[in-house]
Amino acid sequence: MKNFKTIVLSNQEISSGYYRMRILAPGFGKVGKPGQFIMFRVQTSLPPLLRRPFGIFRTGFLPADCEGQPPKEYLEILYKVVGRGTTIMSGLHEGDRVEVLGPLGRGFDLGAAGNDKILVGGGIGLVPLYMLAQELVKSSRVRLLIGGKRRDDIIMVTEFERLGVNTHIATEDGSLGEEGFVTRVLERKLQKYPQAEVFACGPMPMLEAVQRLCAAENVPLQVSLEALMACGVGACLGCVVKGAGHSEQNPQYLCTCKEGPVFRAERLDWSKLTDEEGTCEGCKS
Amino acid sequence: MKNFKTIVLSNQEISSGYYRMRILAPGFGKVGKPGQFIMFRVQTSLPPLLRRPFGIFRTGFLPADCEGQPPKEYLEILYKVVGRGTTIMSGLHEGDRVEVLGPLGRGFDLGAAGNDKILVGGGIGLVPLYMLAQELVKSSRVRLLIGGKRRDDIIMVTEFERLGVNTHIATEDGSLGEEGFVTRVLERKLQKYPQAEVFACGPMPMLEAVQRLCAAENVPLQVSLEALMACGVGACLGCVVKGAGHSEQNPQYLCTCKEGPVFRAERLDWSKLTDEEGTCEGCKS
Amino acid sequence: MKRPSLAVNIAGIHLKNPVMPASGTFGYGEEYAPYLDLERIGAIVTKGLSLRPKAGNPTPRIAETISGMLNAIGLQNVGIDDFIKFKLPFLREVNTPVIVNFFGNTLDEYGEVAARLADLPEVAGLELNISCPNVKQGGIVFGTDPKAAAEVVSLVRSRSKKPLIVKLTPNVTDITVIARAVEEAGADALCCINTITGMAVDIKTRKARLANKTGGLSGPAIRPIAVRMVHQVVQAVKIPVIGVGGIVRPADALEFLIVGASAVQVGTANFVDPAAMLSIIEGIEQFCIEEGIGDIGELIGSLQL
Amino acid sequence: MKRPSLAVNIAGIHLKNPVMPASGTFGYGEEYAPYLDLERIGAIVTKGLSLRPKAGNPTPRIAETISGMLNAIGLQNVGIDDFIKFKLPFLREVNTPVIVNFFGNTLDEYGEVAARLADLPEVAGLELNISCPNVKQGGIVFGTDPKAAAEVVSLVRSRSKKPLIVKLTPNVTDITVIARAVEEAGADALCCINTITGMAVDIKTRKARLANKTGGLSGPAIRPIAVRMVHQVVQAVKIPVIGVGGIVRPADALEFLIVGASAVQVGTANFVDPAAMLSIIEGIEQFCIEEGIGDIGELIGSLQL
Ligand SMILES: Cc1cc2nc3c(=O)[nH]c(=O)nc-3n(C[C@H](O)[C@H](O)[C@H](O)COP(=O)(O)OP(=O)(O)OC[C@H]3O[C@@H](n4cnc5c(N)ncnc54)[C@H](O)[C@@H]3O)c2cc1C
Ligand SMILES: Cc1cc2nc3c(=O)[nH]c(=O)nc-3n(C[C@H](O)[C@H](O)[C@H](O)COP(=O)(O)OP(=O)(O)OC[C@H]3O[C@@H](n4cnc5c(N)ncnc54)[C@H](O)[C@@H]3O)c2cc1C
Ligand SMILES: Cc1cc2nc3c(=O)[nH]c(=O)nc-3n(C[C@H](O)[C@H](O)[C@H](O)COP(=O)(O)O)c2cc1C
Ligand SMILES: Cc1cc2nc3c(=O)[nH]c(=O)nc-3n(C[C@H](O)[C@H](O)[C@H](O)COP(=O)(O)O)c2cc1C
Ligand code: FES
Ligand code: FES
Repeated sequence: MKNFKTIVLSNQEISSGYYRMRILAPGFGKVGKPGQFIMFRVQTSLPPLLRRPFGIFRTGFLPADCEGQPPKEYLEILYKVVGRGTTIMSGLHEGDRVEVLGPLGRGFDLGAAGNDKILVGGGIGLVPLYMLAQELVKSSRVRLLIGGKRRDDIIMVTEFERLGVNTHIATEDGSLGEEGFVTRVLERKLQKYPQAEVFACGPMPMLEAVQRLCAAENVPLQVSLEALMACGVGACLGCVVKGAGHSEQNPQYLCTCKEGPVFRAERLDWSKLTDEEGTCEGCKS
Repeated sequence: MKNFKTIVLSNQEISSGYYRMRILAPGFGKVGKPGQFIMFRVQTSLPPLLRRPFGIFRTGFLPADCEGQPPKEYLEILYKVVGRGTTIMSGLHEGDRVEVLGPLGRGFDLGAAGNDKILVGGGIGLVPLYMLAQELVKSSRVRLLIGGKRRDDIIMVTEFERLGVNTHIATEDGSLGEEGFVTRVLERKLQKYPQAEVFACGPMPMLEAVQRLCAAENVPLQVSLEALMACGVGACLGCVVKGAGHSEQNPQYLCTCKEGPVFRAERLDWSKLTDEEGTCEGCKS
Repeated sequence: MKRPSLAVNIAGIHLKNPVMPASGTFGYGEEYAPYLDLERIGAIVTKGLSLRPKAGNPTPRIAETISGMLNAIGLQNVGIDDFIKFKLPFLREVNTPVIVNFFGNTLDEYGEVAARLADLPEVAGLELNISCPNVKQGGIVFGTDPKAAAEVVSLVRSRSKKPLIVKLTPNVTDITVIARAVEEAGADALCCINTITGMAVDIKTRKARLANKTGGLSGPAIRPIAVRMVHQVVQAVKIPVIGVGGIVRPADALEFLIVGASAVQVGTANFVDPAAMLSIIEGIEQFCIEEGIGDIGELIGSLQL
Repeated sequence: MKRPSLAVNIAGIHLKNPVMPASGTFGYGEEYAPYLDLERIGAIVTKGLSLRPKAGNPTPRIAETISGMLNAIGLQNVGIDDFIKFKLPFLREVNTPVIVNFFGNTLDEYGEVAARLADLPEVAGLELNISCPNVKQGGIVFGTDPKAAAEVVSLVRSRSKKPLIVKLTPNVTDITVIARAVEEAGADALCCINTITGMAVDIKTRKARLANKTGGLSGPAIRPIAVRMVHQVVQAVKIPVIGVGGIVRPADALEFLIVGASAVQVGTANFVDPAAMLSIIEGIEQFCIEEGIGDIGELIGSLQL
């Protein structure tokens, strides 16, 4: 956990609107765990004001270019251009100066070796699953179920397959893989592998559906959540979600940045997780 | 007078901290007059919020690159990096999208043909004098007195000499030309050419000294002023200077952007031009 | 697809669309005529006028801040006589309603100016400025005290039958108190917000960056504050509210309309882009088309609770 | 060259330099320990504490705005008991004064919390929050009414001998009225400003971007307003004033010191750069060296008129 000023090594569009950025990050691989994230910022650019959270896609080493020098370590993020910050990011080039705070948060627990592992990723939600798969394949069979709206949203399939992961694709418009929601695929797999453990990351409606399926089948589930974040380190309390047993009298707010972004499903209050309405004693303005 | 979105053609450092930017500007040459300025902005970049005023250094045509196509017209500005806006500008490259509002304001009156013309420029104050010299050399002998702190502040001398202008340099540290203030040179020249007309642009203390000398010798003087500007078109009233005869009862504020930036010296209230203190009836907070 | 109707009616003034300049940022209209077609905007709002010409403040009068600017122009203006003589003839030829912003240095002067403007057919409406932070006597005291605000509005109301918009200051504890007082005193519409008092310091010279020391903060920086206040005022009064403060992009104007502003004013953004109002009008229209809104009225006040 | 002395004394609390975090942006200190040496900053200011743990507001609680952010955290905190049990032991080991920010939902609760903190040796001083815009009952009413403000300050004063800093809200017509009332009631120092109430709207969903609808605006956008208010308050009272609002760079902090703040707090900037306070401290030191200032006291209030 530290904040370091560094530079972009490369920044490429890998699918329409999806970018992969490689950032120089000495020492990062030793500390980063699957499911952790960074808070990213372009140095010297005030707007956008706040840093942006991104999952760590992977870390690695550049080939050493001169004898004697230790190989350079990098980290990679994968991001989708959605707003102001990511638009600015998409314009960055090799050598541009950026700032990385991380690795942050709690990553995935690898679960019991040998059990079937089912990874469910929607769109950019694949990101935190890559390093997870890297670890899991060492001792388990790993299946990755990938969902997305259209063909363009399905990224990084080959990368996962190269790890030895079995992949299944579903798109809502049927333009790649099976037509429909990825949760339909999950339903079938859970029938087939009742001993499986599930790891999911993606949009909230997908996670909710995954949670319902896993709860019904009594299958352990870990989810990686997204939340609006200002600090990333547990200081601002902007990123909270409701924990199991939450009530006004007995508040159980959990920081997504510090206690997450990966949570065991049973730690969360699924009935209210996306309930944005609520009220609170003092503030009914 | 219009606002147009265009692109940078080139942007080069010509002396330490001084840049020359060429901007695509179809039709600009026909309307721009010596002494006018533009309000410049980098497209899509909010900060800095306000546009920045820059004198028009020169306009010209790129060599036509294909048969039949009319040659492309450009305008050039010369700027010194002093703060946030100019720092951002210094990082612009060919093809970057910018916005230009102009040409704005009143330029120089060319005076009587045949009379000796003395141009006095301090540092970046040379900018509006270039197009003026281009015109004046057609019918008068033109002398340019260039002042600056150090050698690095003396720019564009060859460009002026190529026009047939006689140049004299003074630097405060003596690192180029004569040592001391440029006004010392002016003093001598005024003795020698009592029929001269003077045109000056540069820092306020220099302009004040020039004004005193010209007033003493009864020599016509036009000065180009700088002022903080928000709109550049006479709407915000942020850029005013006090005109001759100004008083609280009979306010004679002149807009630098609209009634200037070039003023005949006698139109201005030199006693109060740089008096930032003042008070006003309603506002003594 | 049918073009959505953007027309709104503010206090009896018919506007072809809800976008107009904010007083003091658009001169007397003619300054911007070379850069945008004045007949495409909803209304023209003049620089604040007073009975006699006003010199304004010493310089420097403006300072850029982060995403904003400070100004202490001090309400420099040509005065009502010269306005009628030299500025109005130009505006007469433009087929867009003219709203005259004005102020007085005393209560009497407020009434006097209103009376002078009462019979001019070229003037579609009055915008009463009781909120300029840069002129103490004739401004802020009226705008921060509900009693004084009501008094000046009543007086002006009695001197002119023109549609009367009252422009409120944000520099108050509870803007709804002033809003209600002014509504009761006879205002036909409200305009919020004027600038927020601010200050910036040059750390090298250790002097305030404005000769007047403090000035009014405007620009994108203040938008969330303006949106909040417009939202509050809309809930508090029945008369229409014009939203202003930090509007640069179409989305910014839409925020104000959604919380309930019947129209918007664009100020500092005119300096940044003289054609900003046109992009905003086009953007609003585009948004209506995308969202299937046939009449801007459906959008106004459509905030989901 | 001798290093300039940056030490200041606020209400009897000795600070090695005038830079500390703003409450609510630095957790309970430990959150930022991995990123900056807590012993290099002037003081540690905790998240606002209440008698009992507080759940805070529903989400979304934050929204980025232009050069600022809105928050409606709703003063979520662990409560005084858990603070003493779980947070204070960490702070005890850090050789930097700890200032505890706190609030009550009722007048009694304010007194109660003050009393609970009164005897803790680890607590160097109290920062009384009468200004959070997100909690109505226990916040804004006290902060906007001089009588109520004085009452709560008197009560707290009577329950604790600790140095007492009172944090003021900017959401008032005249901050000097509150400042003087609070000074008279026994405050040892003032801290201004808290956030300014604002609002932002998602134009697609037409919902406020915060579940609480309105929230507090912080960040660079508000700096000119904060500088103005600190300037006003410094003129109005004799006790020291801590300046806060939009400080990101050393120059920003210097503006506040020059208008007369005896120390500064850094809030939102901690999120942008966890080491922001260190750069600010270094920048202030550098500036003193360049300007030949041997003691920061020479800089404080050095505004040229
Ligand atoms: C732990 C975590 C890991 C993430 N990993 C990835 C990843 O690997 N790849 C990727 O493309 N995206 C990821 N996201 C989402 C990513 O942070 C947002 O897409 C990004 O912040 C949008 O920024 P913007 O300026 O382009 O969008 P804007 O909409 O302009 O942003 C406005 C504000 O909202 C916030 N915001 C907007 N969308 C989201 C979101 N979905 N989640 C959190 N904050 C948001 C921004 O950070 C900013 O503060 C992750 C989010 C979290 C919390
Ligand atoms: C009519 C006119 C013509 C000019 N021509 C030239 C030119 O040809 N070349 C050149 O290098 N400079 C010229 N200047 C000055 C130039 O506008 C400033 O140097 C520039 O705006 C500084 O911007 P900044 O963001 O780098 O500085 P900052 O100090 O960060 O700017 C802060 C604010 O102050 C304003 N400002 C700062 N310095 C000046 C100044 N000297 N004059 C006016 N506004 C200022 C900026 O526009 C901005 O609003 C001219 C100014 C005027 C009024
Ligand atoms: C340079 C300048 C001059 C202004 N003059 C006036 C004025 O004369 N009368 C008035 O009511 N408001 C005046 N205002 C306030 C604006 O009309 C508007 O309320 C404010 O700037 C906020 O809008 P903005 O953020 O879009 O600029 C002025 C603002 C600026 C920036
Ligand atoms: C996320 C967040 C939480 C805050 N919580 C508190 C709080 O608990 N108590 C308090 O007095 N101020 C609180 N504040 C206000 C800050 O202490 C500070 O006054 C304000 O943010 C302005 O400073 P800045 O612009 O440097 O952020 C909070 C601000 C933010 C952004
Ligand atoms: S992002 Fe600040 S507490 Fe999680
Ligand atoms: S810059 Fe606006 S009036 Fe001159």
